Amino acid sequence: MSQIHVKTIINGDASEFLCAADETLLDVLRDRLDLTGSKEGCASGDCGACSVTMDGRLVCACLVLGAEADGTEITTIEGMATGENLHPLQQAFLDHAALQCGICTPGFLVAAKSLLERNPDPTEEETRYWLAGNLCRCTGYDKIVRAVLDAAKIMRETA
Amino acid sequence: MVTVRLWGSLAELVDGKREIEITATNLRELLEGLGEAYPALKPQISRGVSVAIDGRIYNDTWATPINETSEVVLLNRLVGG
Amino acid sequence: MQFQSPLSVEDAVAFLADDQNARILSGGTDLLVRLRLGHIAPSKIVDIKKIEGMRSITREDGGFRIGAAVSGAEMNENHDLYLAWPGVVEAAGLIGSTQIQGRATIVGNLCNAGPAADSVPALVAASATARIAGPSGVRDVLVQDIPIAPGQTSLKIGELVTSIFLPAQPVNGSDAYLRFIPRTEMDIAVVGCGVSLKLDSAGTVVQARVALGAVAPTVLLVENAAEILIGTQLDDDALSALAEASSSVANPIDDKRGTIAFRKDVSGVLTCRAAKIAYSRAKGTVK
Amino acid sequence: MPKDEFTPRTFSVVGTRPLRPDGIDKVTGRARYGADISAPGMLTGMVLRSPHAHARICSIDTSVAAAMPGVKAVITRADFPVHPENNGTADVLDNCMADKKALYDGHAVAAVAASSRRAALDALATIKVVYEVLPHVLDVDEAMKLDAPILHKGRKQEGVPADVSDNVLTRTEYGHGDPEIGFQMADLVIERQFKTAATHQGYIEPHSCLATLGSDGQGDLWVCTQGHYMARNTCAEILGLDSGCLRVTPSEIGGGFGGKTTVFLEPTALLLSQKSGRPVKMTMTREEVFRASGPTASTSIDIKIGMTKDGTITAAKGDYRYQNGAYEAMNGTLGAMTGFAPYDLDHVKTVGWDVVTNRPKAAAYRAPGAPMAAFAVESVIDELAYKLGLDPIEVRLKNAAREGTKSAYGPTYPAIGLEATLKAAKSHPHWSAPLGENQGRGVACGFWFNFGGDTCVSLMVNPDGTVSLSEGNPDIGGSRAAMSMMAAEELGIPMERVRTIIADTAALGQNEVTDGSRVTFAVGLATIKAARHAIQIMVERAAMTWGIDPEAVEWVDGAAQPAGPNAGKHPPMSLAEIAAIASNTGGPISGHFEVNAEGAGVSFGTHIADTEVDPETGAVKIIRYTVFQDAGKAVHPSFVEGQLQGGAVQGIGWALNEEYIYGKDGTLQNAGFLDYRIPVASDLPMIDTAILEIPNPGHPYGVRGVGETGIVPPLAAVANSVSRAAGVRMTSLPMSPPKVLAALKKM
Repeated sequence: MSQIHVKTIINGDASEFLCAADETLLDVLRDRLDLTGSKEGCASGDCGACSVTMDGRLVCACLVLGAEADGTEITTIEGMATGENLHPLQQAFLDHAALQCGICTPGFLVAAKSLLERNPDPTEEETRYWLAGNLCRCTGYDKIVRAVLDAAKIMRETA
Repeated sequence: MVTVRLWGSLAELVDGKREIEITATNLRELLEGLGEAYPALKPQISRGVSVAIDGRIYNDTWATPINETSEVVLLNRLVGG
Repeated sequence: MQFQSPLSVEDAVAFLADDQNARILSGGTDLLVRLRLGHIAPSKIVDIKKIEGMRSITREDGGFRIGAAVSGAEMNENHDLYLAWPGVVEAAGLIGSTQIQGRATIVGNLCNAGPAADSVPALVAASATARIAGPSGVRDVLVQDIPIAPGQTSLKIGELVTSIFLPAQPVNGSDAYLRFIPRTEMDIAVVGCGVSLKLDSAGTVVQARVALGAVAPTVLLVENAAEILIGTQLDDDALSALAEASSSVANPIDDKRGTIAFRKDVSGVLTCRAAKIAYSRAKGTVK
Repeated sequence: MPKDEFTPRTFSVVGTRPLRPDGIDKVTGRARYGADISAPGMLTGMVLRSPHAHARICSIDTSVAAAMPGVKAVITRADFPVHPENNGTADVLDNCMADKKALYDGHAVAAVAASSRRAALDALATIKVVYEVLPHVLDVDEAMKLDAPILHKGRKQEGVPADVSDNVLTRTEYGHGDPEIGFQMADLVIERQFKTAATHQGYIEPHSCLATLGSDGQGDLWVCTQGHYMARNTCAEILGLDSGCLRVTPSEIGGGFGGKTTVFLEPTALLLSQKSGRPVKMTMTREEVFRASGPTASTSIDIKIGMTKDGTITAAKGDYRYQNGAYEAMNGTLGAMTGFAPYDLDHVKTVGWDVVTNRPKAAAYRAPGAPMAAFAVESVIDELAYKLGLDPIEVRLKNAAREGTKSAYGPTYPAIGLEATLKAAKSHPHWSAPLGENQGRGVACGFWFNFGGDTCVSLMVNPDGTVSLSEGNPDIGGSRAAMSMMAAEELGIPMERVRTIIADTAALGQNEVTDGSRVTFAVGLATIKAARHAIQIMVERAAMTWGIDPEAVEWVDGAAQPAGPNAGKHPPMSLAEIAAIASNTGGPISGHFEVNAEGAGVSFGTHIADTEVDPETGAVKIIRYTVFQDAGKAVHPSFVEGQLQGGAVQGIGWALNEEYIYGKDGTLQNAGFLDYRIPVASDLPMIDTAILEIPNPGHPYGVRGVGETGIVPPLAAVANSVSRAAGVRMTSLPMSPPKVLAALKKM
């Protein structure tokens, strides 16, 4: 099977890789580029643990082929903090104890960031529906939703 | 002598006795004494039991003291998640 | 397996005609799942997203032409489209999570030919047509004629759907789509219902189309819905007759998602609820 | 008599809400879970699984696979070197790799290690297994019948009667008094049968490990597990290795809930590594997780309770029939022990049955066996209260177990917190809030034992006055933070000065699995004792420095200071000061503590659920939910709240939509998150919590385990709420919309 040459920008850095036609973007991120922050919880788009943005659009990396990433811009959890400065959402997740085991956390953060970029002042209901594709089995979502709403408030106040 | 309370299906193995008496001052003596005095209980004891002593549950610690007035209850060996 | 991303419809048709084991990739939200589970082993993946027009929504004859690679999220962000066909947009918007919405397309939803596809009853109620390109040229067919059995379409070898056309929404016309799922999100429809209505200026129904999903091998048009609704203002008698008609036309199966009895009952319930929403939208009381 | 450990005190660190020390790694994606690590030369291991629910394995031909390019090892059960003597371990091995029979859809029959996932998949496709398909049985009541297909012969334990099939492995009876006398005294007796479906723990991280094993028996295993010592001991026993030669390092763990208290892939990965001479990584797909790991029991339960007009329970009987999948487990026994545990009963008898069926081997799931029992018992109590026109909380208060109550499973309770949770629920605004149309309110209690077990902690005082703490239990919900807090509290230094790590199996002695809500209790106890050990050494060093007797030195606010006027006048020596001169006063300072922490306190909770039922579709919406639970002492209240919220939501999922669905052929129909419907964010309201603190006498700070009890009441609380909203008693879980609508139509 011949490999496909793909050029992308990942977290702001130009990135090139070779991949097979059936490799997903998630496979590429985790196994070829060592970006293991995106998690594989289901490989079917049902859990959201591999959430990334592709050209600004929230997607599951497990449902994108590596080859499709050619010419796109990808952002993963690894691109969320700026140096040692956490994104307000990351800080809010810590402040609210919005994670227990933490496996779903990268996906929630990427998805929540995408929400706040489109809707800086979401209601609780809007937040819950936006995040319905991100499964968490530890928290019951309570503290996650509170953290997102609180981060939104902080971001509005400091914007 | 210590009075040991058995669960229902264990009692069936010792002629229906729900309580049996045994000489023991700690958990080790209790478990060994039970097996010797009542061989029918041995298979369950070797599979494992928990012992409630005065309302608290013990599994293994041989030296756990037992008084004559202690309430001693045999339980299935407990597991958790 | 090969990966191709043609830049023209002609090239895409050529790839597909050339290789019967080729698969079209648009949003990929079904294709990649089946690929991963080993349910399919295509020899070629043809990504159509780089073909011009595939990712755009354009006005045409007062209606809308929606490219085959337009995602649910992109439909939802098109305000004019939503105003004209809120039911279709909402149906597309119900397919999967926010993440799925970023990729999934109504053409993919249609061409997978799943009985429970959310957008299909809404498109059928809206009298939408699909434009098909193939080795022998381009043709337009009604959406309801595309799925012929679970997983099977009327498309011929080498053909692909390049766009969906939603006709102009008449004055005093609107639509609605509702589905039933056990959770609030992330499920496949147990019953889906699309309703499209046109009223006269007095609020009396003059045109009606009702379609059901997930209650038969393919999307069902409730044939006598028009007969029941036309001439009424959706009074209680009309609604109960509609519910009855909808429940009796439903021909579902028992499976992991619901029982026959449940699906028949809920078909009637959802049809009435969707009809009421479409009615108030058409009357202009709800936008 | 066990001695009380608890002494009342004020806390400066315990009870606060500091940020978790592993937090930044987890919010930046740096934290390394099971599948996040690679090794040079690593192969991918994959498993071939039975497509049949029950089949004799006639032959397995792996020759084509073994010869394929990129394939470095192929194994079947014949390659496993030993047959473990211990029945439990033999079952674990058989579950990891089938022997003569495949016992469920998804049972492993062969495995390969290859240079890529694709090569491994292609190799699996060439393995030819000849099966003789046998009749299968999935339902517990069916499996108990004498003419049922039999999974194992000769495993019936003493006490199991002859009139049930060999699938029944155990029958256990608990109780006291004579229920038949008690029922005579009742004004109303209700007897009902209940059913619950099998559910899965649903952790988001699939099982994963990376194994290296040499021909000399020296090995390393990186694995996501609730117990790396368990993984080491089990793998060593299965593979005939010296456990000391196998070092197991736990990854960060992406959820477990009991499902990661055993091994599935690990022995196979080690064996593949040994055969191939290369590191082997194995990760389950989500489909494999559902088909081959951890569900809990499905059940069929009969409950009969008698009550007088004033709400006194006069007698109670329960028959708890649980299927545990293809191997022995004790969920039914635990159901029989826990169902009536919240109540003070004169006449009670419960029988538990543990039965095997052609389903995956049940793994523990958060308070194993208890939620289903509570669903059945609490439903009947609710119905009695409803029919007698009594307040359901008052009825429970009237019958509540308290200190001195002889429990339904035998022992007499010490101080317990059930009454406190009921009183808190009764006075909470939720209980008196108005309800709307089609809405109902349900309440239920729950009980769980909690455990302790083998525990080791080492606490090192570093030269700069910081502290390194090693513990041996994977951190599943913030336990590193809790340990740092307890060590800091005891040492009198800021929490940030204590860093806790999870040590590998070679760095610390044996530790029991992270289960039974034991970690904050048992590891906390050992942490406090290890800190006290270090303090004792630091006191000696200060005494030596001052030239006084160690008995004349005490530890106050993080410093040694002379105790009393006779000790002489010396300025206090802080921990950092003592640490700085450790080399001069005898060498490095560390404390440690090893214990089998037994005598953990039992735990109770009460939940209130409000639901709204759509009368036309049977859809149920959770409107409001509040949890009341006794935590003994909440070390980090946010994490305790998180445990209560998470437990409640898992229970809500169990109550409403989660279930293992099988086809007629015995194959699992919903092995994925699409159709195995765990609650999503939009399904739920906020989950309110009220933490009560009734100190556990068995812990120095009064800490009680909190992890499991939270899943016990919700099945019943939601069912009682739905039953009241719908006006019809729901007796079968999940209360999926088709079931609720069918019940409404029958009214």
